[in-house]
Amino acid sequence: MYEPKIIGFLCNWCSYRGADTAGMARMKYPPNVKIIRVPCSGRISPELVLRTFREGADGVMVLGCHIGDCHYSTGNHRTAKRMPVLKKLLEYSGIESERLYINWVSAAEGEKFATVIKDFTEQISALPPFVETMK
Amino acid sequence: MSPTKRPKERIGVYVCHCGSNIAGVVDVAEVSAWAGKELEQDGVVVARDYKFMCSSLGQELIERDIKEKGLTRVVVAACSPHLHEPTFRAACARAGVNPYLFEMTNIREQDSWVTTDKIEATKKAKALIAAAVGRVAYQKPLESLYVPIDPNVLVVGGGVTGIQAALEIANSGQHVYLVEREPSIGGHMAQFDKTFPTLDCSACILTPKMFDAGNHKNITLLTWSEVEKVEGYIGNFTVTIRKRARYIDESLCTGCGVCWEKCPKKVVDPVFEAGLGYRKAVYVPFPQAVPKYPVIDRENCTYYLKGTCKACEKFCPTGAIKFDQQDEILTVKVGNIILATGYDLFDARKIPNYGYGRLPNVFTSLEFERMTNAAGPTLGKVVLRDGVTQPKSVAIIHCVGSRDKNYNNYCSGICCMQSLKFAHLVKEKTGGEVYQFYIDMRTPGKTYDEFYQRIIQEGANMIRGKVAEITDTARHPSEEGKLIVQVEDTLVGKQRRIPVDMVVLSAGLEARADAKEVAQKFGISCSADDWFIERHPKLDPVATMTDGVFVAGACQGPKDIPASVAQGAAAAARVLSIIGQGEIEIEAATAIVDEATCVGCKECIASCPYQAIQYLEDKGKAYVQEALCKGCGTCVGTCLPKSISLKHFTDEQIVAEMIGAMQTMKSFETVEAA
Amino acid sequence: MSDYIFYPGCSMESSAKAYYDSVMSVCQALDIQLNEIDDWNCCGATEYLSLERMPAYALIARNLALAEKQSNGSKTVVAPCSACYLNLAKADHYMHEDKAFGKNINEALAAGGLHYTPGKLAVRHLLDVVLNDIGLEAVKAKVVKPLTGLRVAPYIGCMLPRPDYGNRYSDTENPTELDDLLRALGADVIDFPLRTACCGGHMTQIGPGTAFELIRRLVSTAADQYKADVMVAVCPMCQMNLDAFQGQMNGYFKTDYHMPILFFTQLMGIAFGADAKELGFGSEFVSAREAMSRIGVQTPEPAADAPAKKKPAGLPMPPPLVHASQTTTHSKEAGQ
Amino acid sequence: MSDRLSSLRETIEKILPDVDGVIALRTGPGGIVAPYLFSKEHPGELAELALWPKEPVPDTLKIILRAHPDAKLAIVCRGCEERGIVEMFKHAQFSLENVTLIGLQCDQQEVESCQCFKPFTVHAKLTVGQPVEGVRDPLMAKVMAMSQPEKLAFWKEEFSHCIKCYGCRNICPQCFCNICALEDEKWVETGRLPMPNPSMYHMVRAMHMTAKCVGCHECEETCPADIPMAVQFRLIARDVKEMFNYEPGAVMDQKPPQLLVLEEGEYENTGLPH
Amino acid sequence: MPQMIDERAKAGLTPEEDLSLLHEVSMKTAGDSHVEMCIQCGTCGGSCPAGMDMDHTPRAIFAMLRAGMREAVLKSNTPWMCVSCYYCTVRCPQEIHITDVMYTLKNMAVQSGMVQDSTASDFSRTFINFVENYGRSFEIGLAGLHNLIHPRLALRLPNMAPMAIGMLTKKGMSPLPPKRIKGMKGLKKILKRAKELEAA
Repeated sequence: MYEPKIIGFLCNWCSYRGADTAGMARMKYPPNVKIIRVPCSGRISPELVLRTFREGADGVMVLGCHIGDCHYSTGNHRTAKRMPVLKKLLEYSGIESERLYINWVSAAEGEKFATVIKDFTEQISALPPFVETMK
Repeated sequence: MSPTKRPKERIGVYVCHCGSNIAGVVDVAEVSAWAGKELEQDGVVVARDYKFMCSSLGQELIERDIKEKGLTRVVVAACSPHLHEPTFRAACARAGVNPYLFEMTNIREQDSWVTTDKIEATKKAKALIAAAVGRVAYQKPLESLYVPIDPNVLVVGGGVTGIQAALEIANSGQHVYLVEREPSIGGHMAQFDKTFPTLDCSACILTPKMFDAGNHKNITLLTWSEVEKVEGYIGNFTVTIRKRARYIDESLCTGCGVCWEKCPKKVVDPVFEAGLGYRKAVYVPFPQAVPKYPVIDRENCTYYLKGTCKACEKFCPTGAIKFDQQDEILTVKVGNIILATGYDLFDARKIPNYGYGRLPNVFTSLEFERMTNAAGPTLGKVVLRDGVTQPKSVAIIHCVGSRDKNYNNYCSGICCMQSLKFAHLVKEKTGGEVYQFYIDMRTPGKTYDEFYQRIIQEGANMIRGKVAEITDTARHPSEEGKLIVQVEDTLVGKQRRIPVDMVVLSAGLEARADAKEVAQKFGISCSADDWFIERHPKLDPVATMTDGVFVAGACQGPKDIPASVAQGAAAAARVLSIIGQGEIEIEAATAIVDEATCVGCKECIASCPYQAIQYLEDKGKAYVQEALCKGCGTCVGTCLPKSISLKHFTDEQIVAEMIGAMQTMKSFETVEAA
Repeated sequence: MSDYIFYPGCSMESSAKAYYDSVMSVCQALDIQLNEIDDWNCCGATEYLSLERMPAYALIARNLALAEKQSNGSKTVVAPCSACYLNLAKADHYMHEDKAFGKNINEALAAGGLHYTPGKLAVRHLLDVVLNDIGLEAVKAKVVKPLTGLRVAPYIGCMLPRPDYGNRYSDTENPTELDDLLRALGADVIDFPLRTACCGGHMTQIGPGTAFELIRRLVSTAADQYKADVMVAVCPMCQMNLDAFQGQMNGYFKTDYHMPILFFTQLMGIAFGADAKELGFGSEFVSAREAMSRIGVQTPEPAADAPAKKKPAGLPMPPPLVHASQTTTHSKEAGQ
Repeated sequence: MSDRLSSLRETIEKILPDVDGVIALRTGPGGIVAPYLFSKEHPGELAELALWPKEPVPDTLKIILRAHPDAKLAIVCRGCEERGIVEMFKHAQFSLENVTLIGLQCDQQEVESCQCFKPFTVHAKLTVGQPVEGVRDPLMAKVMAMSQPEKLAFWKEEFSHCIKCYGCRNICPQCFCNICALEDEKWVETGRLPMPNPSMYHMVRAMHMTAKCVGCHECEETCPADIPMAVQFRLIARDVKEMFNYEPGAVMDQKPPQLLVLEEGEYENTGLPH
Repeated sequence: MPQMIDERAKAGLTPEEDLSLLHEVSMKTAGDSHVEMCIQCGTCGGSCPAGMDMDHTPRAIFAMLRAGMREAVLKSNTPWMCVSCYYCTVRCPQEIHITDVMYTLKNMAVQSGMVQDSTASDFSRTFINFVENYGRSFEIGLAGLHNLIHPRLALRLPNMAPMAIGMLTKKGMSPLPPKRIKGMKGLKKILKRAKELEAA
């Protein structure tokens, strides 16, 4: 059993705060995900995700505000359009598309955040290490 | 391994113990020693751990290192940057390092508090610090933008909280727009008869404040109005307000009351009378209404429904009735906004086992408030739904829709005291038997518990148990014709059935039904229960995450009158302190276009949520208007040649941060494999 | 023609034969095709759960596994018995909610060469299917002999609206779905306050005193307070408790109630013009003959109505609450 | 073929007096076919008008319009080239105010050669030849039918032949950036051969082609290693059409979907959680 | 040392290891029971149609679970009086799966042999014996057998016989056991494996 290495890109206003909320409630979840704070999930370009895989990440998460609740009004709409396409590209390239995970977590949803992290870590653990696959 | 040639910087790393909050789980000494050694090649020249980094001593430690060791970059690993980023940015600035050359990483909320395994938590802290160190070398000094503050203030909601806030600001000499959706200000407090625990008359203490707000030279009162749109940012909001047509010419109306006397159409008043009484189709909600002008309820007015009537018009002595009046759209400029939009009562019909809406003699707390009010539908008499019979026994049920995951999980805070007040009023007005059904008695305010003791002394029956059901199905002749309250008396451990004539449900407080929409309009956020979220639950209770927007009173969470008034005044003080500063700093992290590489494809322009990017026709390039840019970076995510970048969140910075974390994780793997 | 997977349950073959016959008759009339699960087994009622958890759920899940295997396009399992319905729904729900538990149950099923994917099937009660898939309009269209004049107490019981995993009912305590259906048949439906009170469950077997009191409450309220002619049940166990034990209850309390307890499908059948005997009439303990004879002759007997409520000039009542679930569709296919 | 050639020549002859020039293919010295600007000054050159092999003419249009923004031009374009011109127009690469499109409909043989899905023009007012049905690249179905490891192995093998000549990017009429992310070490492992797996070069390029690739197959034509890279672009294009109802080059004023807010019903198509 | 335990017992304290009782009940209940969330409000006890006949209300049972009073809980008739009406479950403000917890307590009582009045558990046992051997239940045989085992029940119910006869005559029910299902062998294997898993 290996320890999957996961990078989570979280928007500053909802998801990062959701992670803080989970912390304040002392909810426990696996330590695999390392969080990178960005202003908005719309900031995440496909190139950044691909670069993260290139560094050997086993999974990448992009979490933003719920559609309709974006701090930047509609920044996350672009995320909702870009990331599914990137997932398709992963699929067509023979890379498990579930290695890229997109979801919406609000500042109040500490419990959801913890669940999302638990589930995704579990899901990635079930896959072989990314670098192994690519050998 | 770095994305481009790594800049040579002198970095200091500071690991906070946060007492035992972090140090109890993360081996902070080990982490700082590791950072000093393993991250030396990345530019770390000093790494320390300290009990409380945010304390003045902790800050001084950083400032001293900056000066003595010539640090050019600072990383603090502590709590959430949402808490202390401003603290450390300020410390850096004091010591001469640009605040944007500081980076904070969160090893408390996102590590020590959520990780069980101490070794894993320590490893995670290292990875997060390596990420921050990776990033910080690429950070660039930024200059903050300053904008002047418009001294005008918008207060939304004319309940006791909004009135208090508006008066405080107006008295200081600043101008306030007070917007209220109902025809009169006064809010819920105007509906009550007595207030706990002093039992003084609600109207007697509220009316003078309402009058002051209505006649203040610095207050523009906009009732029967709603905010439609909010644009701009702190210091410079542009607010669009819809002033709904009253169908009354305010310049002619004297508030004499002939129109509502003569109006033949009587309708149930679901708002002020809580559905327990009637009003006319042209009405003021209550006699002391401010302003004094009535409104015509278009949906129920016979003239609008059938085309004839106009009784009000015929009798109006000043010709103030204007059936063709239109809504007005006003645009006002303000620098700060206070939201005091209050609460809704929990809809007790949602609990089928309590029978409200089905069993006539089950009443809600607000109905009971109106019933006990001398100006209410029963002129203050406590009677059954038939309007005449006085109940001989009354059950008062606490926690209706509160402390219940099926409805609202939180404690509504005010119901215990309100219920005790009801018990007193029942005793006073009917002399009948009173039963209080409670789960836990919560009376933490000043002289509140004394009030509780007084009510016990007055002879109220206290039964500890959450009522299971209220039924009119008798099992025994003694129960016939009564409402039976079925409950487990938890102190006895037995099921009891208590027949009464009347039941009062102390319904909980809920966020306004449209709280989410309002929050979105003002750019703030709601908790899972739809209450507005304050900036910090303890240390910043009336500010929000959106600069220039404040919340006060029950829109932020259940509150009684004293707490609401205190918050109204607190929000006013916060606003006045900002106005006093004259200008304010705004976010410096905006997008910028590299004209040399921009190909002018306009994709960024289409993707900007704020229309902040212009197309320069002469150059064929994009251009970011800084004052409009909010710094989301959506354009950066779009741009194919990466000609546009977001200050403080550049690709170099994010990639370096990611690599820092990945490299550290990989190094642990190698060590473990070996 | 709508296709469903059918789980009849043990009672339908024995004590509730009348239910089985009337279900078949009604479904034929409404073009509902019920494909019985081949070789289904008992759901274990509440008894197996009382003794051993894992085997009890494995027993239930065997039926779901068979249904999943045999399902031919349809993803809906229909059960006419509330207890069977709840057990099947519960097994599906917990296997879905608690992944480890679901895995264990599947490990047990694997010993018999079976597997069930939690969430794959929608478990529904026949009443739900009739109301939400077929619809009241289609039911009304089939009525040739309206039940005008028959005062009916609608009795839903416990296990249909509670815990209601799928949110199919308007209310867990006061659902009006059965009322709507009976009203569509032309019956005079009373606003029965105990429509979801307990019938006594297995207490008739193990603690009769408790059970008799619960039966008495139901029967006496329907008979004395609301003057109902018949009571309508949607579950074989409810029907049996109230019907077969009514006599003993009378003996226990020294009362003399004669409240016929019928299945909702029996009344549907009558309204659709089917022959009473084919609908299983005559097999009840408390004879329904007298009550039914009232609508057998075309002139409806003047009901002993409660005096018309005269509205005194009292205080207004709050309007009824509109349930969110009533504005949306109730029918939910599995896998959504 | 000769029919189409002569009717194209007639069409150009007719329009030539009204414009400054017409961009079309010409068989030059040595038999090399290349884009050429025919002008009324040299009408005789039209004898050298050519149809095939196709060359990326949208780029020629851009070069001329950049130098002479006010020039009045006509251009002979096939379906794919027309879509390419529309995309470049959308991205403000030139104005089409003074440009006349002459649509050249491909014949069956050409369609087979390109495996083109839409071998006809839709915007051009003047057209030559009869439109024929497009075909679906059979490789698309083949890739789709592969399992995940098979796909991975397939592309690993294909991309192992890549010599990073950047030919595919250079020939692409939609790659008009001044600088290119594919030359940035941040995104692509520059200067490494054979390519690491997965190939960042080809993945980033495929992402950039989202909502841009018009299916002209110039990249595959030009690739010295015969890598069928356009299959990925076409597969993604199909998804983008399904999710956001967008097809590059099909509608003149429709913006690429990933720039815009979600429209009613689009979110449901993305497969993202609720 | 033993003396000390006696002192503790006298003081009404239970041995510390029994503080795991609550957790044990939680673990043995299907799904997420939330049993540790009880706020002692009494909604369950007030709602219970059989509450009047219980030794302890369900609320009291939750308090006893917390206190680790294993024997008192498992000897109580409370779970056996539960009629599975689910009123408590849907009304519970903490969303505790009370009905399911009652099933768990019955399981534990039977397994530990602490059942005081075996009427109910024997009924369940008789019921499932049919199911385990035939795959189907058998109402009439069940009632008959159950009354044979518990003759005092039959004494309490002199009207039981006419009812059983009614079942045969009115409903045309068969007095013979049900037909065995075809997959009985498979079912037995499934149940055997399930029992092993339960024990694990």
